[in-house]
Amino acid sequence: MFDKVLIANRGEIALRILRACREMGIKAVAVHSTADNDAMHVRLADETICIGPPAAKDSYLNPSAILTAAAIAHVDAIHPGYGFLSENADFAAMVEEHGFSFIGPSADHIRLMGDKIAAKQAVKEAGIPVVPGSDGALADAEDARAAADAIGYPVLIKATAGGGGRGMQVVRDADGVKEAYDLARAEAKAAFSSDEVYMEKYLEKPRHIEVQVLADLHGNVVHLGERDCSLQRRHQKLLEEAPSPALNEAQRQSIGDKVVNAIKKLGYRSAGTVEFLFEDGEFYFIEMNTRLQVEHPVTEMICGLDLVREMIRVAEGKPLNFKQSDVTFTGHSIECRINAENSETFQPSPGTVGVYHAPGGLGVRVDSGLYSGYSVPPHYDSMIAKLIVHGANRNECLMRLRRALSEYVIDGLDTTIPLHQSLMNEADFVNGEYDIHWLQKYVDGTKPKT
Amino acid sequence: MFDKVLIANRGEIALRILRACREMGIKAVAVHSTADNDAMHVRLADETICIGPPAAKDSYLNPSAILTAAAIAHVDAIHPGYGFLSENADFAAMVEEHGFSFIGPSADHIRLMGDKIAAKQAVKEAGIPVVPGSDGALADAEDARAAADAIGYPVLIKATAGGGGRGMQVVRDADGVKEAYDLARAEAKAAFSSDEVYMEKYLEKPRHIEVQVLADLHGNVVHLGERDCSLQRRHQKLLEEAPSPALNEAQRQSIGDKVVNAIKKLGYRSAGTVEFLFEDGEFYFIEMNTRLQVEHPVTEMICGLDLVREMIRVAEGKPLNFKQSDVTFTGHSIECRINAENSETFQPSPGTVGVYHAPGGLGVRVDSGLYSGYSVPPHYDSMIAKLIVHGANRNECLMRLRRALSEYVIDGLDTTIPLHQSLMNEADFVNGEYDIHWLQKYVDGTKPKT
Amino acid sequence: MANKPKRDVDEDLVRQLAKLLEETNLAEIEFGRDDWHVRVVKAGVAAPVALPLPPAQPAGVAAETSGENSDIDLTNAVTSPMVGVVFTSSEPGADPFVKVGDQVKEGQTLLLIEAMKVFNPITATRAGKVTRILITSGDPVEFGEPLLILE
Amino acid sequence: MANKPKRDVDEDLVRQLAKLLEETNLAEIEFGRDDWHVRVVKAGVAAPVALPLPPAQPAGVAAETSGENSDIDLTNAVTSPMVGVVFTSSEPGADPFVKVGDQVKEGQTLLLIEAMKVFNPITATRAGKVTRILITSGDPVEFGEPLLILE
Repeated sequence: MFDKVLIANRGEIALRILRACREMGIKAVAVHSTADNDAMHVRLADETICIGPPAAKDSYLNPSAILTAAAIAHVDAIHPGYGFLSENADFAAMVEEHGFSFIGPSADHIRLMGDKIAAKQAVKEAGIPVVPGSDGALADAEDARAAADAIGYPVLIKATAGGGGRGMQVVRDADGVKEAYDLARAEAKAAFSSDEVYMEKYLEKPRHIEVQVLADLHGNVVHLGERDCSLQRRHQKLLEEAPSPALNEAQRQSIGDKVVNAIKKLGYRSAGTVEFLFEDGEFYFIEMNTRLQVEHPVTEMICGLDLVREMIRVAEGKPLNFKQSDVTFTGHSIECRINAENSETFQPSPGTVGVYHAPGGLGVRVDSGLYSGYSVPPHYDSMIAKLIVHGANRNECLMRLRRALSEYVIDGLDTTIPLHQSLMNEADFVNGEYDIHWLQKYVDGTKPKT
Repeated sequence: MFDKVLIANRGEIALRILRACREMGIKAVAVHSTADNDAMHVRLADETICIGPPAAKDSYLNPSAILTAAAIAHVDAIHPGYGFLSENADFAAMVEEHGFSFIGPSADHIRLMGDKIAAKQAVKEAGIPVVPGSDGALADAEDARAAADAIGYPVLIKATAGGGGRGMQVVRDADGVKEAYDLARAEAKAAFSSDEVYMEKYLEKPRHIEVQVLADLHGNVVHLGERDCSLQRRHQKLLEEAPSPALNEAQRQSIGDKVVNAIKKLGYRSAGTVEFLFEDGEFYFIEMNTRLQVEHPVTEMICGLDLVREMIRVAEGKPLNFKQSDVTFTGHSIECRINAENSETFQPSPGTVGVYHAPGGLGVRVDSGLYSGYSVPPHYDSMIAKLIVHGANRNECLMRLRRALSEYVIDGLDTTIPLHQSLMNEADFVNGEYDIHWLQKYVDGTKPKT
Repeated sequence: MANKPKRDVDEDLVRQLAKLLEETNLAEIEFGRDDWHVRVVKAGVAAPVALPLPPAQPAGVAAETSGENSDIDLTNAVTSPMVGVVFTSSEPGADPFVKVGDQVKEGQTLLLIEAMKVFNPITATRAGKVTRILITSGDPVEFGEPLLILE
Repeated sequence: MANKPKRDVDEDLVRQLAKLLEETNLAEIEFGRDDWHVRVVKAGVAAPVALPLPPAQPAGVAAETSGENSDIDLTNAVTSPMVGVVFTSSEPGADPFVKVGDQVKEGQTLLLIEAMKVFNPITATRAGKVTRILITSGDPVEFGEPLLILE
């Protein structure tokens, strides 16, 4: 049992963790930069310690300052939240070396999943589907043709040394293999001084689907279903929902089982997320996030679980008190990320909040440290609030979200609320028909008419 | 299907109904007094009509003004909320006579349940347990003794013409019957000029338990479990929870079945609540409320249903889309009524709200029309907010409630928040061991030490 | 800024304004000159906290009329004592009870308001001259809504 | 604006206005010149947005010290460049680096702050006289916390 936990983060997630601690009877220590003296989680914390100036590298990214604060405050454990040091394996190791519990996975698992090539290999061996590709470099056009036939069209020929889209060729059928192979090699040679190329399956309109897992120290692993996070702009998620409108029950169970088995094999502990691209009924591993995620609340809403509480319990050494068969999914949930940004130009809009009034009522949850008179500091991420809505089904959820967005008042700043409101009127979104490119095209104004 | 609904109420319940309308795609018309020009539900309504001056009798209790507004706005239906005209059978009849749907039960059922003697007779015949008593007046001491033996001790001898506790005698055993009978008659004679007395079972420490029902126009009736509303001060509920800490599953099912059967026999429609006193495992009917209740959200939280939506659907003529066997209860929920009153003197505290900040996060729901700068008018009920919390079990719920109460900021007014906070530290409350007298003794400072 | 900035404060003016505030029960007085401007704020209007919510949704009856009348001095307005539908004459096609310019006596019927099929005469509570009629026969009106100006 | 902008604060003017506010019970007085304008606001009316939350909970390190030092002029304070534990001498029982009244040179060690088992010397960035020491050896200190006054 922990008596006191240090929250090594800021913003809404620090408040989220603080609330979980409160509800477990655990004292919460807020460490903060000088820019966050007036932050909500700092105001509400049992103890606060200023650990540095606004620059994150000198405060929230400073392991020494955080561990010194942990020692001074005599905490039992540290929750890293997301971002900052949450996926820093060295920090996780230091935390444990200094005698504190790290509320997250082991340093080894963080390190493994931080190495994208090793991670892919590890999960593949553990039975998780990855993007099919050639085994290493393609020897010649014949080899390429054989690989493409085996993988199935369309495929992508990519420079081994490549990046940024250069040296990449999409091949749609067998006839095109040779030409594309030659072209890719020539481009690769010109761009990277190496004509070595390899092949991967090409996904045209994938969705981003991720599976939430929870594992304890006693070998118990459950999955909590999936989240659909396909609505992204510049690889930043903007809106997430659970369950995915694109998955059926068989697919959900199948990928869930595979993930649970793999996580067991890997000996992973705590909360984690396995991210996939999903196209034509198939899942392709992208990466594993070894931490709590921004969008974890949608899973909480449909599972009736408190993920932060579960992470803390696992770190305390307690076994999960439910089995996979106890996990049921009720209704539908959507999270809107509300950023201090202009909803058209996406220009950041830090500043002082004027009137603040959060929506309330049935099925509405707001995770935010905002309050009237609070100054959003310009030094950190622009996400200032998460509006999470639950409904008995996706339609009820959408209607409730529309209602809640219309009640939300955040004066003094530009926010992404208008963008979310306009999304609610888009047929593609309402019908759940979107892929990872949809939002980018939508905000660029290049979305094809539906 | 309704296109437009008139909300014949004010305050949080008007906002509650407005939100349900919004989420169903129904336009909401707010009718309001001049004192509520700036009320939240008026600001958010699709249409607003001022129907009178602040005095309720000239506005919210004025059927003519409300029906005229309904005609002008061309609404399909009227939701009466609770209080005001919600249990006025004549109003319900007028609504229907003017061609609008009344979102509630029939005028006949309202009238029946409004007559406390007829109501008791009707529900008794329909199989609902009532307080056992003598059949009418007691002829003499012998008759009293026989009745008491049949009912079981303790019993209460009451003046038929009585009230206010006069002419009432508690009898604890057979030996005391004659003396008490004579005394009660003498007192009754002196106080009411009639020495007629009758007998009822005496309940010493009952709890207030009420069963929520929902019935459609097609004969389908379900119960949604019970609420424990024993915490009352001057017969005003202050905090409600569901499920009751005092009931076991068999009792819940048994009373639920009896209520459902009775409601079917009575041909009742819409939402309704059957209120009981509960002592030593037995239920005794008090009355039936033929309307939505203040504390309905705790039922919504554990059932995952939207009661206002269901009321509207029923009024539209739709059948309930779930059966009794589909109703499941998940976790525990508590509602705190937050009144604009001093938490010690209970002096009303209308005035202007300064800073307003509602709690957020997992499992927290706030139903309130408050906002920074809003003036609470002195003309109406002092309840300004409902804080409703849900947790996986009662303990988690209590911890979350404690956390949420500590986050709630309502400046400028005295509220009952401090009283709720102190309740959280009372062993009796935490253990769920309280009856309908507990809170009154607690606020009077006369609660026996535990 | 000039060489020798003058920062005289006209104390008498302040006192005078303070007295004026007290007298008028205003909350703010602002003045100007050269592109002359003036600003007065009524007490109790400038709420302690800025107006917290988006303006009310397009309100049915209210919105339709309040816009039109927003510039009119309503000091001498006769307001509706009930919600209903207003009529300017006893029956369609009949002459209106009053026209702009009419001098009316106390007790004289000005308009009818129909509520629940009952026609309620709106009578003048004092003598005066009808300077403006703010509604059109058949309009729905709210409680407290200005109907006509009687000066 | 003139060649050499003067930014003197006219204290007398401020006092005069403060007194005037007191006398008139106003909340704001504003004045102008060149396109002359004046603005007075009555007390209890303005306050754009009040302080929105209750004061922070009893804060661990912060609360312990800030209370004690709240009346001290911290203009010339040497503040902690890191979170850690402060020591006034090189080892227990040894003489302190500095005492109240000491004249110190730039670069002279004033205190040690231990963070992660490393002892970091806090040195004077300028010469001066130690007029007050705000911490006790062994105290935990936050980033930015005043340690001593160097005048």
